[in-house]
Amino acid sequence: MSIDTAPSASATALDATSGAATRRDILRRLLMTLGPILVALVIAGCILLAVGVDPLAYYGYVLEKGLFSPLGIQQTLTRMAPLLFLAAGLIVAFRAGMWNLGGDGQFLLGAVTAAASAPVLVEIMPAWLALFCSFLIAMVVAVVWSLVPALLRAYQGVNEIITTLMMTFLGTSLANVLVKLAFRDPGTTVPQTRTLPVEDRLPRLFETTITSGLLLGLAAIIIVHLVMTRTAFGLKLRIVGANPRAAVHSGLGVPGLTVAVFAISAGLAGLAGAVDIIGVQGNVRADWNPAYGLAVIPAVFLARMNGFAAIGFVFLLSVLSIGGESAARRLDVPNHFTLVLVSIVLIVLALAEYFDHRFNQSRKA
Amino acid sequence: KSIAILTPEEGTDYGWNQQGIDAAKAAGKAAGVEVVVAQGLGYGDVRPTLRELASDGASLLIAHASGYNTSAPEIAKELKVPVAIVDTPNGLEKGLVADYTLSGHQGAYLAGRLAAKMSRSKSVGIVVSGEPPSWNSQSAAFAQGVKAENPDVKITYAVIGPAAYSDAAGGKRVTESVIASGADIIFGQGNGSSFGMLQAVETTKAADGGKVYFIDVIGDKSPIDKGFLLSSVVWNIEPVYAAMIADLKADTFGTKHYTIGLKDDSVKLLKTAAIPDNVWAEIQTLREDVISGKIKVDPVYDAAAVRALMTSVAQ
Amino acid sequence: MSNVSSSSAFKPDIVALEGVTKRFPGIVANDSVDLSIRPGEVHVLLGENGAGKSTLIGMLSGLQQPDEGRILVDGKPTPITSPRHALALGIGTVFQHMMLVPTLTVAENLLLGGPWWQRPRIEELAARVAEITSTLGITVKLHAKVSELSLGEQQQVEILRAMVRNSRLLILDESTSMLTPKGIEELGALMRRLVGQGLAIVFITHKLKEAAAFGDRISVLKLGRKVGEIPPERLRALDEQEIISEIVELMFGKQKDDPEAVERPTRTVRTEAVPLLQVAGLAVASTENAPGLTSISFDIRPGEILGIAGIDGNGQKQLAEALAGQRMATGGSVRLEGVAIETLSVGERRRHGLRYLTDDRLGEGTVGTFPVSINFFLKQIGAAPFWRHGVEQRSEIDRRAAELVREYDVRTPSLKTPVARLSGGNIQKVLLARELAEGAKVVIFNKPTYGLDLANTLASRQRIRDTAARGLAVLLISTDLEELLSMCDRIAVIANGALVGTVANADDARTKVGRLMIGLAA
Amino acid sequence: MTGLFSEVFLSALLFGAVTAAIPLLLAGLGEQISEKAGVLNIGIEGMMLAGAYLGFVGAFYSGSLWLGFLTGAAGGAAVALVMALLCVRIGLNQIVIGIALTLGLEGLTALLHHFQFSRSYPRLPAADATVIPLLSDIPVIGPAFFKHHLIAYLAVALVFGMGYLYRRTQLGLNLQAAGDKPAALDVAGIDVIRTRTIAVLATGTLAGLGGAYLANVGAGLFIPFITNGAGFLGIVLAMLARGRPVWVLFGALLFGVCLSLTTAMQVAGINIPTDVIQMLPFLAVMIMLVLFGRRASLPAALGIPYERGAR
Ligand SMILES: Nc1ncnc2c1ncn2[C@@H]1O[C@H](COP(=O)(O)OP(=O)(O)OP(=O)(O)O)[C@@H](O)[C@H]1O
Ligand SMILES: Nc1ncnc2c1ncn2[C@@H]1O[C@H](COP(=O)(O)OP(=O)(O)OP(=O)(O)O)[C@@H](O)[C@H]1O
Ligand SMILES: [Mg+2]
Ligand SMILES: [Mg+2]
Repeated sequence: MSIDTAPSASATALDATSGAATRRDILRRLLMTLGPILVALVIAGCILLAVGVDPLAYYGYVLEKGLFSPLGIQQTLTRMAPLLFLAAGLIVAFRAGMWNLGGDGQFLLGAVTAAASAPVLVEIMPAWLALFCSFLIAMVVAVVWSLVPALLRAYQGVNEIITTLMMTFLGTSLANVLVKLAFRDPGTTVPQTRTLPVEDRLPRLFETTITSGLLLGLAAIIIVHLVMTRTAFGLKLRIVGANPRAAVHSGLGVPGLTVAVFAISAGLAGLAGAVDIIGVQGNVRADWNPAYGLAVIPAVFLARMNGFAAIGFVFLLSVLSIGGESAARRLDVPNHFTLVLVSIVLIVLALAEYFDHRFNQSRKA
Repeated sequence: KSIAILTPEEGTDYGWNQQGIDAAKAAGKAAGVEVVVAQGLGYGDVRPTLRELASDGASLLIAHASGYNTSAPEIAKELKVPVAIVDTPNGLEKGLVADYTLSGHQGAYLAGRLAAKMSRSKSVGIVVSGEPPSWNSQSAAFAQGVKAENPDVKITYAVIGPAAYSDAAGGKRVTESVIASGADIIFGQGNGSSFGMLQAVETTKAADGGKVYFIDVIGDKSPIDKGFLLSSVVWNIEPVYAAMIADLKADTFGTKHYTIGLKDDSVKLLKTAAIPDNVWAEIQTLREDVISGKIKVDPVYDAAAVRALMTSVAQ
Repeated sequence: MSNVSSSSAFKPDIVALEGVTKRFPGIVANDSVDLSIRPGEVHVLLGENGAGKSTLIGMLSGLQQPDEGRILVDGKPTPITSPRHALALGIGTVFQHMMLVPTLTVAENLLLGGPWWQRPRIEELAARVAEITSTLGITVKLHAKVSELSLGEQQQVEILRAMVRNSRLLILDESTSMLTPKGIEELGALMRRLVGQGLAIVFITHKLKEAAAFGDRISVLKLGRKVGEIPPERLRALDEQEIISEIVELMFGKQKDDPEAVERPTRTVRTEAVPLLQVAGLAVASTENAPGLTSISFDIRPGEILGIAGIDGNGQKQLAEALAGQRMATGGSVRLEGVAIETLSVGERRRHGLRYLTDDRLGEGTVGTFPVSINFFLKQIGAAPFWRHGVEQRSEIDRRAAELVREYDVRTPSLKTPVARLSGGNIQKVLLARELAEGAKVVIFNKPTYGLDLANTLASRQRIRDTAARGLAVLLISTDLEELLSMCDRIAVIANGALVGTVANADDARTKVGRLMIGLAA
Repeated sequence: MTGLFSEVFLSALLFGAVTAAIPLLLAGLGEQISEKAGVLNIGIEGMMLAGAYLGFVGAFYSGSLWLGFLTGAAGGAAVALVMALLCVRIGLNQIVIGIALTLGLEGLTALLHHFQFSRSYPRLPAADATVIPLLSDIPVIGPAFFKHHLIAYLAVALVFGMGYLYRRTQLGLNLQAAGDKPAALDVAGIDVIRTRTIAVLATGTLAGLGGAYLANVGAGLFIPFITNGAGFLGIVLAMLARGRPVWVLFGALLFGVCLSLTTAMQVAGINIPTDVIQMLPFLAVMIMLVLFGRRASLPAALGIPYERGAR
């Protein structure tokens, strides 16, 4: 009895058009998130026990060093900035039913061009203008990079999973080539771009080490959320995502919208690269690839492409990565354990969402 | 008080990370300071770890990876904690930033001489998994050593691929190709992938049907050797760290470059049973010449220059 | 509740339902339904959209399990746990929605379900199919990909599949909706032959005449409950008109004559009026799985309903899409109020007053997961007052949506309900509301009553008549000749992508159109 | 140049290309099965890692490569079982679970390696090759293509086996139906969930085998992150192949040849950064897509969990 709607492999089921959530709804959501995380911690704790590490001590450090110590929370918040931009870009793409899996390539190219341009520009113009221009350049480069998959999808119907994956392999190599051959800092033996002086980077918030990139990232994801849920443009994109044939039937310019989706999504990924470089790193080394996309993609799905929920999940990921690193060191667990922890958290959260959904269904019946 | 060392990978690689960690521990023990080890941090952003180690009271942060040489000085200035970084000779800052540009080029030169002496096929190979400066200088010096010993020995230089540090299969594949091109001694550099090179050497016969030998760098892999390890350019970083601690105490931190070399045995060639005693004796003589300056070995850090050198020496 | 079944049993039931109840979130789809299905009988199931017919079928074919009650097969209580189980019990179903794999050939679809390690035994199948088709009088292209077949052909394949599997009980859920009058007649004859061979058939339809003509026993569902059954003895005793009025009484609770036999109102179209829509020489290239159009020309005047008759798959959809701008025309002109619109986009044509009510409600007409309210405005996104400066005005949308729900009698739990959860008829009302909203000048209706129950069909037809009466030009595409005859001023016949003739809807229209459809001169 | 490129060297390069291609081939063939059946298996990198680790462990402790391939395949299948339970049985999001499994296996195998092998770095002896008589005597080609471990030939034979399976067996029809119109398969009496589960398990088995080949034959040892993105390449290969196993073979060989080309050019002294050469296969494919870009023929239900009777 299944009705064959929405032929695109899009996450239609997730897009029941965000209605106004009631307070109880939010509370339940929160519970449905914290509960599973607790379960995941118990499971991961068993692994820790198996290798002879006290899980309570481990989690104590994760919480302390990732969340509750002033230093830890600052680090966590700083790490969020690029992740938020990436998440924002993925939300646009996924809501519109386009699998932009090329975020890492777009991110790196944005990072490299920002790193190449910012140190030059700050010398010839006011810092704020220079940084603005660097952001712009990073964005434009990422957008241009996404044009190939966008146009192929829009006008040739070539599946974008393949093209974006390949463009990300290409982009990673190209970023390296650029660092090594085009933008290399002549002053160092290590192949890397010139370094943007610390004082020219994005200002830090108040007296902390938190980058103001965090605010930009928050702004980006909230704007994206509002545009996707509250505006005509966002609705058009969601229609393209949920039922492309309905979009054609309704007179939407699907090819144009497709290109726009890719441009926005890639542009935000490029900005993610720029905000990481201009806000924190200062330069790009050859072979640098943090591959943030791999963790952000599932987070965006778990957030059901809701911007606010995505902020929460990105925060969680940051806490785990900052606190996990610290805890691993203190307890002499290899740092790789953090990967296992993140994996278990993702799986248990996905399971919890499923059981929550089931429960609701049976309650209504 | 305490010092901390940060490494990108686990300190169990019989190489760069392990040598750094072991040396820091030894130097700390000698000086009576506690050593905090933060390993397996990857090549991403280590600012959080640097800040945390500093806030935990470390009075010296050793950022033991060229990838950390932007972030560590920044944290040093931000928190007024001394850091030591690698591969950045012009980054010194008194009391804050010290550089130790480690280069085993002197040792690699000797390794080249050794290889040229011992190669039956008069053909040797250099396999690297990437081209960071410290490896480049060794590749170049090795080639110079080979040519100085015997200009007729052919050198084959091959890079596995981008970001191939963990590409053990690539290491094996490329090494096998290089052996097929005639080499019977492989000078190999590459973290995880160097185990693939070692495996290739162990499982592939040279053109004459005999053994292929492997010359390693930085660490000492003899505990896991199966009889194919000819030598290694072993680095001992302990004197560097010891000097840093001393300078820290003497308030002269950040005023000098720390290096390693043949002179104090902080770079030395590993003697294995595979090296005949007469050859070893010749190498020891050459070692004296390098120390005394009779033989000059200049480090070449730039990848393009290394490649240029290879082509020019190959013809 | 009437239940006469037990008294007159000659043969034991193949399948019987006892007090079967099935609930879905927020709805009781079947409410303790009793049903007995006997060999040698065509058991017709009737009921409005959403009455629970397909749900009942779903339980018989193993797709769903009853929440309460039990199913007896050959008198033994047998939970039907899966479609495979149902097939093994000899229950073959032709579902309401197409159940063929479009990328496989007909033969491969027919073979689907065999032991996994085997080679598909095409030769064996071909022999078996030849045997069956010769008795049925149909032909199938065994080696054609299903995606290349017309909907009618696909339906034949599905019926054939149930036959190939040696079903004892054949279930046909709205299988006539895609067939031509001739095809329906043939299917009826086929059903007679099959029950003659001792099969049992369950036949679901919305057309009361078919029920009266083909049924041996008729059960009527309403809101999930069985509200009545007409046993064979009684059916044989009544003539068609009597049967229909009895059914209507069961379904709607009031006496009424054949509700479909509506007098064609004599509307007067001013023949001298300037045509609203002028189509000249319209051509569309054929594609892999769709016929093209060649030199289509017609005019429609204000207040006029032009019908397009023809066997399904002869270019009706292409015509509609080419007019609406969804399909590229390769030649010809389309003028709306004298303005050439053939180069305009879908949206621009709509702004000029052209409306297209698609026949594919879920596939392209709506976004199933979006709320009912938004689906009313899919074609007006960004327009005031529902959006201001691109920002959604939720209260404005809800206010207007509530109005439309009331005006068009859309039965929906709420404005927020995802539209796919509505029944087909109610989805159709949403589409009607959307297309007939302010600014319409020319409206194309493509099979507007396909799959709708009687009440919804009548309501939709009245809407269309009202539309024309308001002075709009209407193009009505339908495969249902009765529908066209009851509504149109003129009827054009389409065959192989070309209009083969146009007749005025006078007394002799039926024969003229019929002759055109089978390739004779009018 | 001729001196540089001796016969032995050329055949070693080609041999290396084939050795590098086999894991990609197995991964691509595996992914193809899942995708045909409508499951987008993003977790294949994790399955390969599990296969690489367990394959190595099996071969190392038993001393038998064949046992290693067995344990490797079983390891991949075990991860696939988790994926099948979560994504096929209960319909969780395939991308979330796929990525989570990849991350988890990366961490887990690195962790196990740390505790188990990080002091000893054990290595296997050379894999014994099955030499094909006559063919292996052909100059250059012979040693390059006809002196591999038996499992490599089996992998290539599998290409044709899969082709036969897809086009000539009921199971092939079932797989295609499960990807294109699962409901139709269901009402034909074939359990969609079971069909997809089988497909995912087959994917895991092949990916695990590919990982084991990579570790045991390709590298002769296991180190963390050894697969280095081979699984993602497998996904790309499977999608580009549009359901045709032969194209996976061609694609895998193209990538393998490009890797060897890197070495060849360096040895020839052609001074191009390895990054540029690595871009070649992707560039070639992208250019082909731009020039001949055809509608992708991915299964209609790819990525959509099947639930009987859902609407
Ligand atoms: N899978 C399902 N989930 C939820 N509700 C369902 C499902 N299937 C059917 N329903 C509901 O059950 C009721 C009966 O639907 P059913 O399809 O049986 O009606 P029907 O009599 O076949 O209608 P039609 O004449 O339009 O085919 C409807 O209200 C429908 O909304
Ligand atoms: N997923 C669902 N959840 C809840 N209710 C549903 C769902 N799907 C269908 N329904 C309900 O089922 C009823 C009938 O739906 P259905 O699609 O079967 O209509 P239908 O009678 O088959 O229409 P048609 O004859 O036009 O196909 C509707 O009232 C609708 O509310
Ligand atoms: Mg129905
Ligand atoms: Mg229905």
